Amino acid sequence: MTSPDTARPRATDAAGPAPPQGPAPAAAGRTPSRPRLPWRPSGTDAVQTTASLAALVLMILVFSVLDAQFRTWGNLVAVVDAAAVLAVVTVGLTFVLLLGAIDLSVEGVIGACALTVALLVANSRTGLDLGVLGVVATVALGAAFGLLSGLLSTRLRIPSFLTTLGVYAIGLGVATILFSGERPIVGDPWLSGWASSKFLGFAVASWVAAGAILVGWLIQRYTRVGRYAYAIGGAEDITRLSGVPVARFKTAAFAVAGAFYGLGAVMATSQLGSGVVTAGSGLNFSAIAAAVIGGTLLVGGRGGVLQSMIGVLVLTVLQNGLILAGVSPYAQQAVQGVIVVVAVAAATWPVRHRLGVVK
Amino acid sequence: MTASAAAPVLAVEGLTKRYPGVTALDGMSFEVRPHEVVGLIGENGAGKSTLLKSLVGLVTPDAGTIRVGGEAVRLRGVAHAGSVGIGMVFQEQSLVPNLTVAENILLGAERSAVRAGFYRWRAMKALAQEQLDKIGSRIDPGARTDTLTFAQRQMVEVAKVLTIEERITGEPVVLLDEPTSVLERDEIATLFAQIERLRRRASVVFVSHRLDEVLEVSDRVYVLRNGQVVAEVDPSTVDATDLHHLLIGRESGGSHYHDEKQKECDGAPVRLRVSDLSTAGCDGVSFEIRAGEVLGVAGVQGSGREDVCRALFGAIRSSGGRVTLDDQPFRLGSPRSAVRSGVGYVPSERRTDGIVPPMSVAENLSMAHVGEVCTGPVLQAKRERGLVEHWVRRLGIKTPSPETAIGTLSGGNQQKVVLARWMIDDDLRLLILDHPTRGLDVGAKSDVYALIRDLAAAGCAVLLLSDTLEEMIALSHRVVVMKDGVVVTTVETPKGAKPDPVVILEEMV
Amino acid sequence: MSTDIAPEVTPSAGKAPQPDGSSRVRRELVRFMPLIILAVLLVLLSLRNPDLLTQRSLTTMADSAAPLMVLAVGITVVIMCGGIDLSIGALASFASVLTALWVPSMSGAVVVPVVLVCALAGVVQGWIHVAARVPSFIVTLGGMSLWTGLALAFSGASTVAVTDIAALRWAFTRIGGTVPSALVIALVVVAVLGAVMRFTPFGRWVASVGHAEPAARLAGLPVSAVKIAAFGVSGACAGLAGVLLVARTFSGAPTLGESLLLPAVAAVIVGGTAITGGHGGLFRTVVGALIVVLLRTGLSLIGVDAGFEPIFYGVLIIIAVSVTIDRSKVAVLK
Amino acid sequence: DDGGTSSASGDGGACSPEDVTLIGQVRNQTNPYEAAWLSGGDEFAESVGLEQQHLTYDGDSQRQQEQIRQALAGSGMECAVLNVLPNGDSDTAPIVAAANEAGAYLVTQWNKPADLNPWDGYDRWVSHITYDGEESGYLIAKALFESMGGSGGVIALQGILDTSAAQDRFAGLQRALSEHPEIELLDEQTAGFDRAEALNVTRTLLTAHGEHVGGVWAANDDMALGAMQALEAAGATGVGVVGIDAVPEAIAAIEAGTMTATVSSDGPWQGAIGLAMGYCAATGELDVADVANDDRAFFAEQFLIDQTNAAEFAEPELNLDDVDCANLFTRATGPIG
Ligand SMILES: Nc1ncnc2c1ncn2[C@@H]1O[C@H](COP(=O)(O)OP(=O)(O)OP(=O)(O)O)[C@@H](O)[C@H]1O
Ligand SMILES: Nc1ncnc2c1ncn2[C@@H]1O[C@H](COP(=O)(O)OP(=O)(O)OP(=O)(O)O)[C@@H](O)[C@H]1O
Ligand SMILES: O[C@@H]1[C@H](O)[C@H](O)CO[C@H]1O
Ligand SMILES: [Mg+2]
Ligand SMILES: [Mg+2]
Repeated sequence: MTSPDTARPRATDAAGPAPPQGPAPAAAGRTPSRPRLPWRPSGTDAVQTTASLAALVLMILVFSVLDAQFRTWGNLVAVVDAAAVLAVVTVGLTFVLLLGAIDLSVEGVIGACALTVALLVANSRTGLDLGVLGVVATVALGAAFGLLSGLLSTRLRIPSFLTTLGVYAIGLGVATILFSGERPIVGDPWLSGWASSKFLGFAVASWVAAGAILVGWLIQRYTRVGRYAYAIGGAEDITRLSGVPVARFKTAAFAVAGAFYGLGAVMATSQLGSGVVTAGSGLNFSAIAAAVIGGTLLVGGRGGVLQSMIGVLVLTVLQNGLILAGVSPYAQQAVQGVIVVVAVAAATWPVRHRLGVVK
Repeated sequence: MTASAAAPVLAVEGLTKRYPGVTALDGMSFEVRPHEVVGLIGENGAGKSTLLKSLVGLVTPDAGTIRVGGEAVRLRGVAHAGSVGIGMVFQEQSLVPNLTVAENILLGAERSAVRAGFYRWRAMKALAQEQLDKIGSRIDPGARTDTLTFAQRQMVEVAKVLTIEERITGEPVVLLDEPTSVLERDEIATLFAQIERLRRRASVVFVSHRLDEVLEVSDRVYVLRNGQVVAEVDPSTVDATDLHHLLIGRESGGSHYHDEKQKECDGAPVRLRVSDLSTAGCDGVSFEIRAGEVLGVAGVQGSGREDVCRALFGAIRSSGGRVTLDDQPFRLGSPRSAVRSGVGYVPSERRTDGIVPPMSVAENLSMAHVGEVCTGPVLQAKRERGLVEHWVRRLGIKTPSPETAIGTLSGGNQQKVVLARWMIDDDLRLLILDHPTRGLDVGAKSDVYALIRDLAAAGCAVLLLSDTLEEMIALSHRVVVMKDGVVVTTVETPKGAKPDPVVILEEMV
Repeated sequence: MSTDIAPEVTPSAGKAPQPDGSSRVRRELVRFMPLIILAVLLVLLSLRNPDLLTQRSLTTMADSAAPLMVLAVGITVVIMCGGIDLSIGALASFASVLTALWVPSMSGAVVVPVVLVCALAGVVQGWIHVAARVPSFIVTLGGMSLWTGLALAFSGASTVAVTDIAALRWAFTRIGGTVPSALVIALVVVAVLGAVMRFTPFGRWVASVGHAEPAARLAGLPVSAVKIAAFGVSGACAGLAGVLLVARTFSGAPTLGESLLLPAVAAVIVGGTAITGGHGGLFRTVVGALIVVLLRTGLSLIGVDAGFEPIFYGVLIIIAVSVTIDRSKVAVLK
Repeated sequence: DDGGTSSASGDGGACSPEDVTLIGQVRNQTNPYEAAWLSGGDEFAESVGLEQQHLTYDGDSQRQQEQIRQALAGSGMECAVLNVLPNGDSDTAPIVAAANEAGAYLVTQWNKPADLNPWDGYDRWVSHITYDGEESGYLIAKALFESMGGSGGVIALQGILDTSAAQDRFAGLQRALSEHPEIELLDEQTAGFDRAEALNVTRTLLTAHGEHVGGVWAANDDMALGAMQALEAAGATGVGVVGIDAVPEAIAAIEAGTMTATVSSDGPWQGAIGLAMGYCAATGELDVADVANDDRAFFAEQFLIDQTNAAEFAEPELNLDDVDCANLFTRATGPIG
């Protein structure tokens, strides 16, 4: 049972002055006028997103000045193509973060899905050649893993940090079993084409990613799963009070996320050319970081798919730019860390006093 | 209005709910008849909210029955209660801040605005607009809820609960738990008009600590105490004073506002001098408060008076101004530095800004001046217990024990703990009170008034923002009136020569 | 209608809380659940490998858990404040490199400067988080890269061997032949930190900030200082963990402690501290660390096949948490 | 009780064959090389009527050490044989210390700090086996440069920077570069021995250096394969790629002509030989004291694999004769140094 009395703090920044409200018809006579003041307590996520966008632009400008290679069309294509898998994974993760939950299962799920898709399409190990169907099945498997994370979190009532850590391990186990000592080499030209063929200058995979982002945005904007994710992240108890079956929609959001991880695994597999257990290595942290940098904060209910994509670009541009700028591989990691913090801090600095509680 | 003949739409018999150390409902019985407005009054902690929550399935009673339309039901939750026609506006606000107003109004009941799982935003806004029109509100359904004022959000909640009309075919019952405590006069008028309209289709249960309101709007009033109905009265036969008696079960000794305790402070030294204080919401504000003086600040929402309080306490940034405290320069830094200079602050949003709900009464009480219960850096549990028990006794705080989580206390008792938090400081120089009696029952209010008087009499300067002008005028020595971010006038409100509220109201608008 | 006159002041404090018997039993059960689950897991695993229940095996396990305990206890304070510190693994690695580099000149006393440097690193992160209002996740993510980078730079991107390992013997030996010194060190850290949390206002400040930061700020609590201190504690613990790691690895390396970040956070949660802040405790984390280490090492020793080992780990850790966490203390589980 | 005393109680070789416990420990079973290692160990174990216990630590140094200590806390460890792939140089010393204290027989492979040696009082640490990384880096670089006609630009993908494998192999590349002044090293980056990372890094380097890239030198096959995917995606043809490890996919690519060369490191043999050495010592067929220092820390034989001989290496298989107690050190090509 949740009573509204246990509601956590909310909208503490909303106690300020109001936008104008006309006199109510029923209240005759003494209606005080409500002047609009220059400052309105608008959502702090707009601030965060503007900050990240500013950081991205700043970074692009600096690299463009530093390095002539950076500002070429070819490099733009390279950045976009390099961002594709991370983008798809981050779209999925965004739904979990909107809930205020976290997902650490990404690499495990991708591992299991990478092996699955490699074994389902034409490959060097199984006699199967399912093509598109194999891809669809893989995305469904991703969704099933997400469903598992969601069900465990909501039905056993355990923090998602741990359930997804567990599902990560389970996914890794499944991947290892499917691998069984021999990498399946992808022989399906259509799937390989995602990575190697170009369409309008960009790799097919990048267009797949663009489509995935669009779908993600549509889900976020136009479906219950998306809108309720915001509601749950904004105030889970209140959402439950309104009669929304919270657990069911939380679970659904995890499943949606899992489907995107599955698609990410398919894309990674097409790029790598064979089923690799560690196909997702490093992606989990990068995706969380990208989302948070873009303004999809861990507290839930803030940011969104498009905001997260800003973060994806920040990370990808940074990686690309540092290599092109010739920063020594030994120093890259340190420089990258410092730049992320400095960029976000600098962009937030002018508006820091308008931010509510920052955890 | 007499609806007594009709069979009740909602009836409760012998409802009981126990919490560790308290019996919130103690065999409560009451009923609501068709098209009736039922008033519920009672002290803080009398069990009003618990009763209403058990009527929407949020509290599972230990014993007793709930009948809806004559049939006994076991309510499983808000959605279930809604399906049998019971909806509620909660005492603590319950909107999702990061959603639009339209989504909040229709949350969980989107009906035709969501087709095959897909949102139709246009329909969404139109449906929400219908609800807002019912209460004559001009709030934009597309606005994000966290950009609204507290009062506007309250109106959205009312609009939201009215969706119940569309959802059921029978006669709904709408439960309003203190809907007016943060509304202003015009908004209250709108709400009452709405209740009048609503009763044509529904029955209403109305909870408020403002007895005149209850008398104005109700057909019947139940008086609750200690989880039981102690009286049922006909509003046409009683006045607010009678209710007051019934409620606190005793003669109110002296005046409600303890006027007799107001002390002159004309000769006292100036405690706080504010010159040209500016923030985002106020501009060039100057005033002073003497030791022992209660200074009220009047103004409508948006007048900037809350900014003044918050800036003085260091809770928001000020862009300019000089402040002295006892003639020493006083830096507007952080709440921490303000507290260290002997300033205290009672915020208006108690639940989020005033208390740490899961922590104990003792911890909440000693929070700001934990040094009082420490030797060096070491906490002295015994000393703390003694101190807390002293203040619990002195202020009559109703709590099962000092270790009880403060979040489970009634609002009035929570507020007393927050006041005690500052009173334990012997050197308290200035106390800023932002709506200190919001949500308190008449008895608790009276207690708080007495405390404010005592503090002032002991030499503490008090800056007061109040729910009602009457209250402010009664408590203050002077009232500063603010409008559009600047001070427009100062009105003297000395003992024995209190001005009519209209005088101040005219300056405010 | 009753008209009894209530006294002006109601001394209701006399009414002591009377939780009914069954709920008290349940509360105590929840409190000791982490310990119970540890025992159950131990017994279950030892059914497959009886060697696990020998005294030698148990002390080895406790010994293995010591660095993780120290790390996890530090981050518990940050988590109770409502934040997160992702840099602890990297900071422990950095500490290991510093330790290895400084042992030749400082011998065993090296622990002091290393812990101080790491505490300072934590304080800097905390300060940036507080002053610039950058989410702790981002600050410490940046810190993670930076400390790793610095460790790479200081070590010349390689392992720094400690030739005079006797200087650190105190951190990896058996007292009286049985009790692991590292475990004693970890428990002393827990005891000291626990005492500070319990007997000074720091503990309740941390809880207040974690539960309701706006209220804590408006009550004049030193919110920023508390948060910065929490990161300082976390950094110091990472530093100490780094020293412990060097003592058992005989060398420092730029990625030595990296892999301990997630197990440390898992230990905190398994112990029952709320990841959302406010509610938690250090002793719970100690038990959590033991559970995590038992699962990390125990499973490989009962001879489950590759592939199935991570699956068992995942399933068991979820089951463990589902019984150890105290759901009544958290309104909403994220 | 400083290290090494307890082993004095067992005088080497007193174990009866059925009391021997065989333990093989690698990072994980998720790449073909290490999977082959463990199956080689299994094959050997079966040949002596025992079973190999698999330990995997997921590239996590702490976990590796915890596992070893915990395993050695069991009973009967005087007759245990451990064939271990230490995660990094730094992990070898504690593993050696733990094994020595428990009196277990130990063989380590790949990683070891230069100044830690089995003959310095560790009578149960039978041997350390590794491949000359400098040599392998050099061999593949030569093969690459020759395939490029001796001139042009190359990019280098380094392994995990703080491993000696990565550093030695890179040193080999540099030696080859100094012999080929016409070859220009355009850029060097780390891709952490990881296939996906190599893909992304190569993609960026290709935009930076475009047409100038004539070859990719990678410190292992996984990175080489990732680089090949990036080249394919960029439509770059005729760029030579070399790696190390001789994983099946690389061999297949060499046979198909899309990859230039790799260096063998016979996984199944590595998995078996370590167990064999320990087993022979435990059962008394090998007296560790008699083994020459040159055999107690040695470079194992390695072969350059290019299109001419790729077919021979397509299916790495264990030849039990190679791990007979009599042939334990036949692949030693010389002391480490
Ligand atoms: N505060 C809470 N945090 C997390 N879980 C909760 C909370 N309160 C209740 N739950 C649990 O979540 C589960 C489902 O709650 P909810 O009503 O949101 O789900 P639902 O989707 O309606 O479920 P169902 O499909 O069973 O109708 C229940 O098992 C309930 O015990
Ligand atoms: N969840 C809970 N746990 C413990 N005690 C509770 C809980 N909820 C309510 N109580 C106690 O039950 C009693 C009745 O509380 P309730 O909120 O119904 O009072 P109320 O009449 O609504 O008061 P107010 O006018 O202050 O809103 C109080 O003593 C309160 O402390
Ligand atoms: O498998 C790994 C790498 O691929 C590299 O060859 C270095 O060490 C081996 O253990
Ligand atoms: Mg339900
Ligand atoms: Mg109430």
